Amino acid sequence: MSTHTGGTPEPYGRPGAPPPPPEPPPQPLRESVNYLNVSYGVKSWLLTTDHKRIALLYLASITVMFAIGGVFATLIRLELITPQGDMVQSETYNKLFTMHGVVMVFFFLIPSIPATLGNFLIPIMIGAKDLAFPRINLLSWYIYMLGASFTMYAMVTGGVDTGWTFYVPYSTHYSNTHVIATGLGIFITGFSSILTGLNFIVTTHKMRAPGLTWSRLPLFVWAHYATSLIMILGTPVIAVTILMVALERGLHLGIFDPALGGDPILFQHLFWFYSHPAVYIMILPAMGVISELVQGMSRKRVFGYNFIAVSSLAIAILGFLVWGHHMFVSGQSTYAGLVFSGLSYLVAIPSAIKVFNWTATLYKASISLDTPMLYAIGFIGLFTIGGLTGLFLAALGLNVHVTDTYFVVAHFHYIMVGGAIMGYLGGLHYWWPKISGRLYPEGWGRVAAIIIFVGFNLTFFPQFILGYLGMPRRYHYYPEEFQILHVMSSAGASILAVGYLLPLAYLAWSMRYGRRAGPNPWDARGLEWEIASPPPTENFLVQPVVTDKTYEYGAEEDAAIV
Amino acid sequence: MPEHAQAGHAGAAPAHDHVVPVSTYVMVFLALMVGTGLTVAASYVDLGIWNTPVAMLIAVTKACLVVLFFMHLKYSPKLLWVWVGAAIFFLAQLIVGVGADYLARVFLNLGNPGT
Amino acid sequence: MSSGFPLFPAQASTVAGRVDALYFFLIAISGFFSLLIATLLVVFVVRYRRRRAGELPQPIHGSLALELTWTIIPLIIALGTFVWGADVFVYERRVPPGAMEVYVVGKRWMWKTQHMTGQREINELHVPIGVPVKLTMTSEDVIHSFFIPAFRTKQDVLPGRYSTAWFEATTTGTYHLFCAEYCGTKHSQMIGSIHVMEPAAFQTWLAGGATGSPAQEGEKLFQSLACITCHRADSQGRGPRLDGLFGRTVRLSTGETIVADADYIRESILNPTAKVVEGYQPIMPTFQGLVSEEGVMQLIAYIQSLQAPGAEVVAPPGAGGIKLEEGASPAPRKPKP
Amino acid sequence: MSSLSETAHGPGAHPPVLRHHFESLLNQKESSLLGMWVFIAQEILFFGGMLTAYTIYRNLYYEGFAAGSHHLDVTLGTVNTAVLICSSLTMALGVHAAALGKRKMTVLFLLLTIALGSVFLGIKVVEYADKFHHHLVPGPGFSAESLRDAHGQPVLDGSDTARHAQMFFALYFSLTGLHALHMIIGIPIIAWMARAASQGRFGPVYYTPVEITGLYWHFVDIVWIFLFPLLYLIPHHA
Repeated sequence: MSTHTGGTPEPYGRPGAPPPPPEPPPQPLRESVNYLNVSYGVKSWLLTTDHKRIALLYLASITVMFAIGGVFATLIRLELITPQGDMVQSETYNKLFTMHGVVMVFFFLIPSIPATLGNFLIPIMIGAKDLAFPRINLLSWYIYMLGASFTMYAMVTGGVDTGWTFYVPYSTHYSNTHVIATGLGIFITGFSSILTGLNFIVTTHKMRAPGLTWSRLPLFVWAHYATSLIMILGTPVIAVTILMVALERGLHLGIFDPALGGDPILFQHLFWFYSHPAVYIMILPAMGVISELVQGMSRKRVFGYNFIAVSSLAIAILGFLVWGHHMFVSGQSTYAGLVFSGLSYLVAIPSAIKVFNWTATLYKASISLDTPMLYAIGFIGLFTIGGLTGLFLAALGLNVHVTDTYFVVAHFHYIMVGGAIMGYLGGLHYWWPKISGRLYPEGWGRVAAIIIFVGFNLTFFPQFILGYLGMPRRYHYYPEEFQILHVMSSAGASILAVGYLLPLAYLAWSMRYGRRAGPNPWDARGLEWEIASPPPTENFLVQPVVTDKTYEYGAEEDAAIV
Repeated sequence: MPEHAQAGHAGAAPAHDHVVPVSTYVMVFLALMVGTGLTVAASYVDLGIWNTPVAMLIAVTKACLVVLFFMHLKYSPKLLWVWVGAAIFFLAQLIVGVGADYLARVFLNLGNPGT
Repeated sequence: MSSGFPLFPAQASTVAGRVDALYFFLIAISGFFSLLIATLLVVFVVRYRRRRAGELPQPIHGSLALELTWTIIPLIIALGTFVWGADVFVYERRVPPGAMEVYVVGKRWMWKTQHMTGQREINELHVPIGVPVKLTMTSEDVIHSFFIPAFRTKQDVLPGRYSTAWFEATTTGTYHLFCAEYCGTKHSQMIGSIHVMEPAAFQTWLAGGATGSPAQEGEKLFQSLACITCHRADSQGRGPRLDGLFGRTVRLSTGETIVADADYIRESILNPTAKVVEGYQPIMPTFQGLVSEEGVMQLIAYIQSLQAPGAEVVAPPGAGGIKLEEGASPAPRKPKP
Repeated sequence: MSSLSETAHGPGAHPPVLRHHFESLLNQKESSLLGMWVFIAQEILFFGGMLTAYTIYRNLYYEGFAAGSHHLDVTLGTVNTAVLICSSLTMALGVHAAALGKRKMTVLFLLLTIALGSVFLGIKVVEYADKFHHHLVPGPGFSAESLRDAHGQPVLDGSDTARHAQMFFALYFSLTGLHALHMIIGIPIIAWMARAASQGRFGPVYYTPVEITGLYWHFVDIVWIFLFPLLYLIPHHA
């Protein structure tokens, strides 16, 4: 990279440097003006249009929602320790797993990486001052909070018990819980995700630094471009589907009413047309993060850059064609099942390409096992298992037995928790020095990563066995012979909970007490490592010009010159 | 402050902005009105199963007229075409995908190969 | 139920073997690739760990050959799995001719099964081995899903239309029946059992020989007439608790006390407002014409069998109230020739 | 719109309308247009979801939908389509005038567009009133005796055709209601543009907001171009 930007205090004092002259007392470390200390007060945060501050606003609200979803998960796991379900009533249990699903899917997983790391890094990574529409970016956060408040209202005043999938006719005619309020919450939050996607697309097209061609874009930006494509073209379909459910519940506009002739399978088609691409909204940003982590931590250009970039787009587009594999036994015709099963196998290929490319990047690399790398390796391992179990579910004959059982629960938790959340935490640690200007405690980071990895596997691997034994999903009571596996899973869940609390603690601690971080603590390549940490409000004091390929670490002999 | 004088390149009217003559607008308007009349008339003619496709064809041509001329897509960079095309492709995918299931299950009654 | 701590479901139907074969094939594939990736990760991380601070590795940009290999090979494996899965699926969906027909009606929180020979069962299904059984299913309210893990068969049951599924049991025994599509509060209690019997034993069962004792029949009627919704085992029901009622003295709302004998119970069924127990509302509907004399006797026998509270209930837990076809009086089982 | 107190950044005075993070007015305009078109792509899918449901049900329950559709007043529908196309024309001319900096013409055309839009909504209110009058609003109060099936006989309540007609009206109200909602959102935005135009905010250099409002309005018109034949013109015989 060509330009030097912004003087910042050297993090590691040069041992041999001459001591400063004594007369003028050495100036206290004058802190450069950055986006955090440029202004203070509630108004400066709530009315900010700086993409970095909005990213932190999202980070705070995302963490709160993750905590709420986590509480529900803990209650579910506690409940399932005993076959008779002694802790809560059946109604309450149904509300627990529904709210766990709704909060985790719509309020944590979908916005997590795009809204926090994406908002923070995309403008910096492409050399722009800010996103294309800063005010729309703030509006998107307010819309997210409005949607969240609707759902919290519904949750506090009685919850909803339809499952996060809102299947009709239960959600329209038989559930007497807050379906409309929760639906409205999701409808509104959907627009926050649409606006974020819109912002990313226009920024990536129009605001790249001179010289930054598409083939030089960081893979993080590629992944978010593909994610934004899905956000834009998928979210409206679920918005209109939930609107139709609300219209039917509220105004008797019987679109899905079997008594009139409405078809519940049509609802499932419309619902899964969005909800399958939605799982790619959750995993693609994590893949972008992992591509950055793997190259940053092994200080080597990613193996097969073009293949990884194109496979992100391939996943986004193919992801729209396969939704029927959620409905093989739902009464969908056999022929549609055959078509969707075949297409589902095609969408598995780009994911496989990515995993192989990441692993190949590590060949002959210089790997430092810091926390982000632990998360990256955890991600690759767990995402591989998650993806391969997807092949089980896509096989028609096998799907008949394993769908709607704990096998599915284990599969998507391996992808969501093992993949998306590992990626999110890895990215959070990797860019934490850039976001907060502070270094997190490395030791604690590694301990937390290992605890999360162990806890996760103990929680969800037994569920594969449970699933094949036939334990159905969303069961409050279950036959006695499944109890031992459930107890193992609950034990793992407690370890996982501890693992998740640790980063919350030491990252917050590091905000105030962590050692100051220099512009490039990992000595990685990328525009974000060229500016100070935390970066000034305009990111770049001088417009950077990109001359060479991304992640160009150069060979050993060049190092001498630098 | 004499804005125009200092604006330099950045301020000049964006080069690509092609000002469409009013006559084009009026021509497109008339075409749309004719289209509306046509589609209403066509609905009274019994074309068997071809009624709906004809109505849709007319509607699509009217929509194209509006998009190309009224919304200036004809003079806009190719990127916008890509996004409009993507939206239409995914909408078509939705309708075809869902329609295929109903086609096989209800109309051709191929629900289960054995029954 | 299999005792101990099972790790693999029983294989009790013809399709189970095929499904498990595909399952083991996929486990092998996944095991291989997971181990491959895991070992590569560990080896690379250990072998190429960073030794010096400023170390810069050799840049390798990629190789088309390698990319093609790990695109083509997964593609071939994927399509092969797809074809195998599709083959098993078509077998699962093609009902063999001459299958024994069973009607299944899913109603919120119970399964009502009916054989062609008239036997009606709740949350139970008796089938012979070696005979393909075709299930024609529909739902009275929301979507349910008829799932028998041991047979590896599952089919959603939709309101407003018929879904079909079939299986052919191969080993005798009793197997779980679950509802696999979320259907509300007691979704987890909408369970039952499939009794697979030798053909001879099935015939005797079919011929009514193995019909339950009057108490058992009464218990079924108790459910089918939805008595359970008010007369619940716990005390929150709107009707009085019936455990240990028979022979006990009961205080009525008019203040007098009578012994709860057969006549009192019979009258309370056919003309409920005649004698209302103290502290309860006279809201019980009359069952005159809804239950035959034999039915009343069976109900009384059932109530008689309810000893002290908490007695072991014969039927599987949580079978809620049930109504047979609207209006049809619950014809007591007439033994068929 | 953008305040005149924009601080000057980087080389050369900053034209007041250029947001600080864009490097040129052309770039800002292209970004705004791309943003609007991506929003329209999303709206296509939004209406598309409901239209998918309509397409499936119309093919499944053709008689009920035909009976329901024949109750709709085709002349009112046609007039409404013409009104909306006129409003599209006036909108396009408004954008044209703004591009040429003719302030009075811009305001005139924008107000004309608002007027035509209001006429459209007025006609919609008339049609809705007719449905309420004939008890054709889905729900417990729905009754189909005012409907005629393909052979001219009255539709008996509780018959399949009546139930499917109720679904037709459920989708009719949902689709036209959603479309009307989009117009109700559009009209104030055009009014805001008209006010800004009257203050001379737009000229050949900067008229992007008017153009974006135009894109939105033309999209709403296109949705109606599809809704009209689908809802009103179900063939009388097929």
